[in-house]
Amino acid sequence: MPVPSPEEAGTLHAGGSGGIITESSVEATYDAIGEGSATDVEREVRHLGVGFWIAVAWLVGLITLAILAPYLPFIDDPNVSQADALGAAPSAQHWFGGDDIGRDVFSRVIWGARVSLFIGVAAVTFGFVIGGTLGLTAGYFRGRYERVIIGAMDIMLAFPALVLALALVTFLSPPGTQNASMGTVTLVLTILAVPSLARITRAATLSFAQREFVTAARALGARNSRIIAREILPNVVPPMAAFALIAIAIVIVAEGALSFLGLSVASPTATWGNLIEQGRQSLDDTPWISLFPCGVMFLTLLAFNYVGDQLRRYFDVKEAGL
Amino acid sequence: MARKQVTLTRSEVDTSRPLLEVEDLRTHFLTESGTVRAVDGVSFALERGRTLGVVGESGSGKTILSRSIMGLLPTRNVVRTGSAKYEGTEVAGLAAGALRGLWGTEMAMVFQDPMTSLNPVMKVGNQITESLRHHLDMDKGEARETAIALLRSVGIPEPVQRVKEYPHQLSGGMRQRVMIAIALACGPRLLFADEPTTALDVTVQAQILDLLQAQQTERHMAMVLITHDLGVVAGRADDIAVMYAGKVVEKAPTSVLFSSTRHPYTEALLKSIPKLEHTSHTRLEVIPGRPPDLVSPPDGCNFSPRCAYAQPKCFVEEPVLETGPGGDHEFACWYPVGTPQGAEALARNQADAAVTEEVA
Amino acid sequence: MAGTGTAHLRDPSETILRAEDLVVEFPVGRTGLKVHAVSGISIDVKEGETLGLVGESGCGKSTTGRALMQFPSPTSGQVTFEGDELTALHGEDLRNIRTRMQMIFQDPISSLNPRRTVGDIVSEPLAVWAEPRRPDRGPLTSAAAVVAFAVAGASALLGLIYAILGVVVLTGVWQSSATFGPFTVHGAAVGLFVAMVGAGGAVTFRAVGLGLWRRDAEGRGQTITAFGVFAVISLVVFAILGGSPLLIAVPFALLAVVAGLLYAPGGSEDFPGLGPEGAKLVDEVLTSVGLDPAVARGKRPHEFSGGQCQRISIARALVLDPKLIICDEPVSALDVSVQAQILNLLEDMKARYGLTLVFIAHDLAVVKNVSDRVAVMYLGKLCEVAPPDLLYERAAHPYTDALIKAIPVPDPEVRPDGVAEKLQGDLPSPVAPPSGCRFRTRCPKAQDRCAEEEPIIRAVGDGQFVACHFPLVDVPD
Amino acid sequence: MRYIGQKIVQLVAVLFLVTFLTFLLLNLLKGGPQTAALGIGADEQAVEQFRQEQHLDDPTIVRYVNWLGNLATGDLGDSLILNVPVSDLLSQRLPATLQLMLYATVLSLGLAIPLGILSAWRADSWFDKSANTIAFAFLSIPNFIFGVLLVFLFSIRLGWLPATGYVPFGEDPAEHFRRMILPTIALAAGQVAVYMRLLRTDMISTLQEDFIGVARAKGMPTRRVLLRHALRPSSFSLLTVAAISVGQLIGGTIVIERIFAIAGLGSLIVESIFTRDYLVVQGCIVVVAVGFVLVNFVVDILYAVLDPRIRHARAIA
Repeated sequence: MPVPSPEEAGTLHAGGSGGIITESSVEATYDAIGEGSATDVEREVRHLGVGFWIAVAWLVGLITLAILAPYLPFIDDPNVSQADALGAAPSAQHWFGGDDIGRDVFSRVIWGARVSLFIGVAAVTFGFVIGGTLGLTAGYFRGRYERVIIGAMDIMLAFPALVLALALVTFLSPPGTQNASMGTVTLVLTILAVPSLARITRAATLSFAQREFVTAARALGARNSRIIAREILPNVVPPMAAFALIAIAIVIVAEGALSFLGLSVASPTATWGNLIEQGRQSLDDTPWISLFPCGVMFLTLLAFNYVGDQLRRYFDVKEAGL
Repeated sequence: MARKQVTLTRSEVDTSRPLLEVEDLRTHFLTESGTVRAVDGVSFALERGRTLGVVGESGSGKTILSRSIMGLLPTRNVVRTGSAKYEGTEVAGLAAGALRGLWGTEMAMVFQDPMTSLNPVMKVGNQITESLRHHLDMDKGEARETAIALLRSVGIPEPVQRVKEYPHQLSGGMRQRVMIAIALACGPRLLFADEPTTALDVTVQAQILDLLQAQQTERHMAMVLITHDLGVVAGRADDIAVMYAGKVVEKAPTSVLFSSTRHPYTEALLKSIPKLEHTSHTRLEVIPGRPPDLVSPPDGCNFSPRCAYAQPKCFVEEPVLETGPGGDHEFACWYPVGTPQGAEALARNQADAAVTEEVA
Repeated sequence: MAGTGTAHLRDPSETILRAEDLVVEFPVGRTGLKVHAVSGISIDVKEGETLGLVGESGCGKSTTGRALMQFPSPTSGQVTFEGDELTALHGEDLRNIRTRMQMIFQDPISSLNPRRTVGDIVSEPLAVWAEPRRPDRGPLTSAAAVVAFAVAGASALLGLIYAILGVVVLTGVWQSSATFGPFTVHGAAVGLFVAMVGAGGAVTFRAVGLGLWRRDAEGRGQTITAFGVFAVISLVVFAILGGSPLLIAVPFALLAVVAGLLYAPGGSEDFPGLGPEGAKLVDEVLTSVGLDPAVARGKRPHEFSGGQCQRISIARALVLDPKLIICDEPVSALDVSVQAQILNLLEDMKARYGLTLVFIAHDLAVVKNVSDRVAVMYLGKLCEVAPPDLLYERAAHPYTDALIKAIPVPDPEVRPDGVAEKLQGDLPSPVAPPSGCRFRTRCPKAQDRCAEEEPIIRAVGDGQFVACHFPLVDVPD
Repeated sequence: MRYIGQKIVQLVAVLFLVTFLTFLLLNLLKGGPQTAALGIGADEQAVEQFRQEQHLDDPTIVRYVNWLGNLATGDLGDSLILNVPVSDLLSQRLPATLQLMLYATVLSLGLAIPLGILSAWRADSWFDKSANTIAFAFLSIPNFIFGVLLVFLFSIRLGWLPATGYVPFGEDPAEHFRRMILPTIALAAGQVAVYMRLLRTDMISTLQEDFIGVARAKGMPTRRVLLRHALRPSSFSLLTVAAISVGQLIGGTIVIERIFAIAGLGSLIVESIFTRDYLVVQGCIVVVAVGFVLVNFVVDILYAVLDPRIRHARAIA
């Protein structure tokens, strides 16, 4: 072909095709989080590995503790000051020590997990219901519909996410207070998650919608609804489920940043972000107030990222096995 | 990385010996599902200026064979044994760093797909001149002139313009010509052409094969022409080696191979190709089944499960590649085609098949 | 060459498929330029005949094949199949043609869904057509059923979300319930209940519609009993909980069930659906393409080789017992030894199922082997149409001749360099094709006239037609 | 050229859209600026007067057009709370943030490119595995945690570097950099990991391309194969992501500026959102949007520089 095929140039990296956000941006971020190369694919495929199960165990453990927190005897009331915990270093009594007004840091971390995990799971679930549907239909039906959807998503992505979150949370909260309710934070983070989730689902859909088995199904006389349900979804859901875990980690970080800035769920409710922020003031005297929540949050994020990444690779390879 | 490179001084070379001698070369890949015996004991010798056709289906190891000789395979999880001597110097098993001095100047390779073999973001000219400048220490202008001359010699019109263009501005046939120019740039004595025309249309295929042949004659270069198509090598190779499941099963001068085929696989392959001179709806003779799994190949002869001549012995004992009575015709078969044993084996199988059919 | 014209077409009454003056163009990005992929191709196929479409890459043969299937519909031109003008059909009417017209693709792996089993893939056509054809239902009942289904489905989703939030409140993650008034224990229970009823209704509607749930007397009895119980429970819970706006969905869910049961005949009359009959048919077809159904059914495509995958594709196309199959390069991705198996299989299937084939390939020898009539294409135009043996004996078009001579022959006696008049150069761009005859830029016989005037296809012998000003054979007047 | 013209029109359109949406968002949502300016429970008359003075009761669209008109003359309005021109505020606060973002980008690309190339070249080696593990860990540390850890370790425990404060470059370059080290590292850490893993993945797939085999078979030295042949075709997604990361970096600076007490644009945004000083927020958004749009514009041109295919496709268009 003496004339460059525009499709070729376009799909490679459609920076040329002109949006403000370039075509492959979100997909590229996704790739950056979970890389997969043909070389490691061959070997690391079959088993998920010990690390995977350790990460799963951490998550299951944390989720169990978080859900059962009100009922477990060893988790103190996170909002009650205890005399023996006042600025206390970690001990058998107070595993993560106590804060400057005598609240047990361990139980505050666990109660903080309730907030983080709930918001993470809820925002990603709702985000996928909305964004996933938009992305799936955009990637399948293409045409003007796709351009409108993706254009709208790009405009939303053009706002720096944290700035948008700050603005939304502040202005959705009652006047005069900076503290949002959990519902507000979930809503805001859902709104923020939708564009990325839509774009990723669309990318995954596109890669299958152009395969010949879809044409084959159409040749059999299958209707669009059936093709989406039977041919596309079974291929798109596994990688998206894996990505959902990574997305949860991202939402947890966003919630953390908001509450670090004092803009998430109202204090005294414990959140990881406000625990870290509080403890930061007295890092030299009582570092544990800040460092324990830091550690737990880090391990949780690591676990989500790792499990998501491994699952993604696992699904990827099954297919590459062709 | 300062590593010792293999260098050859022309005066030291013993021209009475073959250019390339391959002896019991094996390349195995260690994978999760087991050891893949991609190349499993291949031996041959190639004289200067001659063409060896290597024919096989996908998975027969023909491509791995060429990359293995050149040393272009990754080193991880690859086991290479056996010997490959180029101009008497052992090259098998050497690290890439040591072989780099030979690449381009002594041995070169033309790859299968011209669409992916050229760097998309580099000008065509630079892709040719970089090896000239690196290996032959040419200056910029000299390299450019040489590149233009090379492009002209491979039949590219307006070479002066072309050196400034990018690969995507050229058609498939033109790109393959550029690939050939790149391979020929530093005057190699041995050229591996790995399915050089598979990705091209038939009318362009003929042009490229002619070009390769012309260049080879002109430069007195030896060539290993790898293909899945017996038609491609029929008129162009001096000798042909037929590969099946990592092994050479038959090797002979081209005319001998076609006139007195000995291995049942070669015969079956020839018969299964639809031919233009046959009237339409001529029933094709098929090779039943599929190529063997290279991780756990069948006992005995690899081809036995699909072979029309197979006898009990074939399923147990593996035949080795041996020179037949003709002198230069080698084949690995217990019941070769065109011999009394072969005819007898075939007759027996056909009789058995008839009986089975009757019973059924 | 490469011209237009319809001289080679036969009387419409003799043919089963007829395409006239097909044009397919694609836009090149946003440049305003167009790829002229197919520019005025006319072909026809008789019942039981195999038409071979041959040409090099970029000649538009696959695009033509897809245009016949209306994937996508051609830019202009007409396709008539068994009296139906496909190019004039849309939506459901076009869909109804699909049972009679099938397609096999080049890439055996990409044309099978990697996540479905072979049994699933091959019975998919039956599942698709177990669903009744729309005209079987009145428009009103059909609309009512769809509304009921949609409401049932939506309420299922809504109820589920409601239930999740309710459960969340239950676990106490939300400490201030003030923000979440409706999400209480009560709300969770109601939400869950609505979700169950809604989902039940929606699923039943779909299941009945798909023929998964045969509408025999016994089946209907069971269904009605099951939903009777469901309805009673729903009323009881409704009474206990004191009602909720969401419960409006319940009647719709029940309506969806009833609509499904009443208006969806289980399976259409032509196809057996997914029951034991269907399973038998699938096994039969799998066996006939040379696969052992017992082994193959449960496996996924990646467990098979390319040749076997192509067999599966063929089986899938055969299940509906179509009249016509369009084979788009079905053997190009296969090894030579497997290629012969598939070619023979296609011939066998053609005889067994009384098929008509359009066989598209770039390899003239392959096309010749399977075809009764061959059409040679170049850059979106037809060059020559002839019976294959005649085509080989005396090619009338310089391009056909070059194509034949370029095929490497596995016989060292035929020296390739002995062939005269080899084609030079490459295919011109389909974005800006040459004027007049499109082949002239590479044609050894080209004259000035070829640039000015496009050759029209005309008869040069018994069933042989050529679009060339200077054909290689004598033209009878 | 026509292409660039088209692009500029597109960018201006996006700017309009973004500022208008911000305007709408800031104005439609509850909690007007008077609450912040006058406090809760201010008497109604004062509120009324304030709203009139600030034209808060005009239709949104009228106010937007007014604001745009002023913008054209370089006037972004005055802060409602501080009573100083918004443009003054921005010019005070912007340098620190820009410097921080620039250092972080330089540092992260400077580390990620060589590391990515090396780990792709030696894929699966000991080096690659450890680099990847570390990168994965960095991906999972939010920058506010990393910032806190850095302060804890280097300022509090080791006392090597100051924990807070900003010194302009012009005043004392050495001190400027000393104070910027920790914030820069905190901001860059996550980016390094993202960039490195991205480049590694793309490099690995490029290294498996045929044309790399050709370059090797030509006898080119490894260095040349990696840098001349493989790097450029592998850099597109890196470029794309680096461009969108500008948005993330702005978010990052908000947090980092808070931790290290730097008076930059990020902290200005937070403060003005808190106080509902909407003209300041609006001004910040304009700056951010312009920056974002410019970066994307540059990246778009870079694509064409890096890839001749895009260049030619555009030339045709």
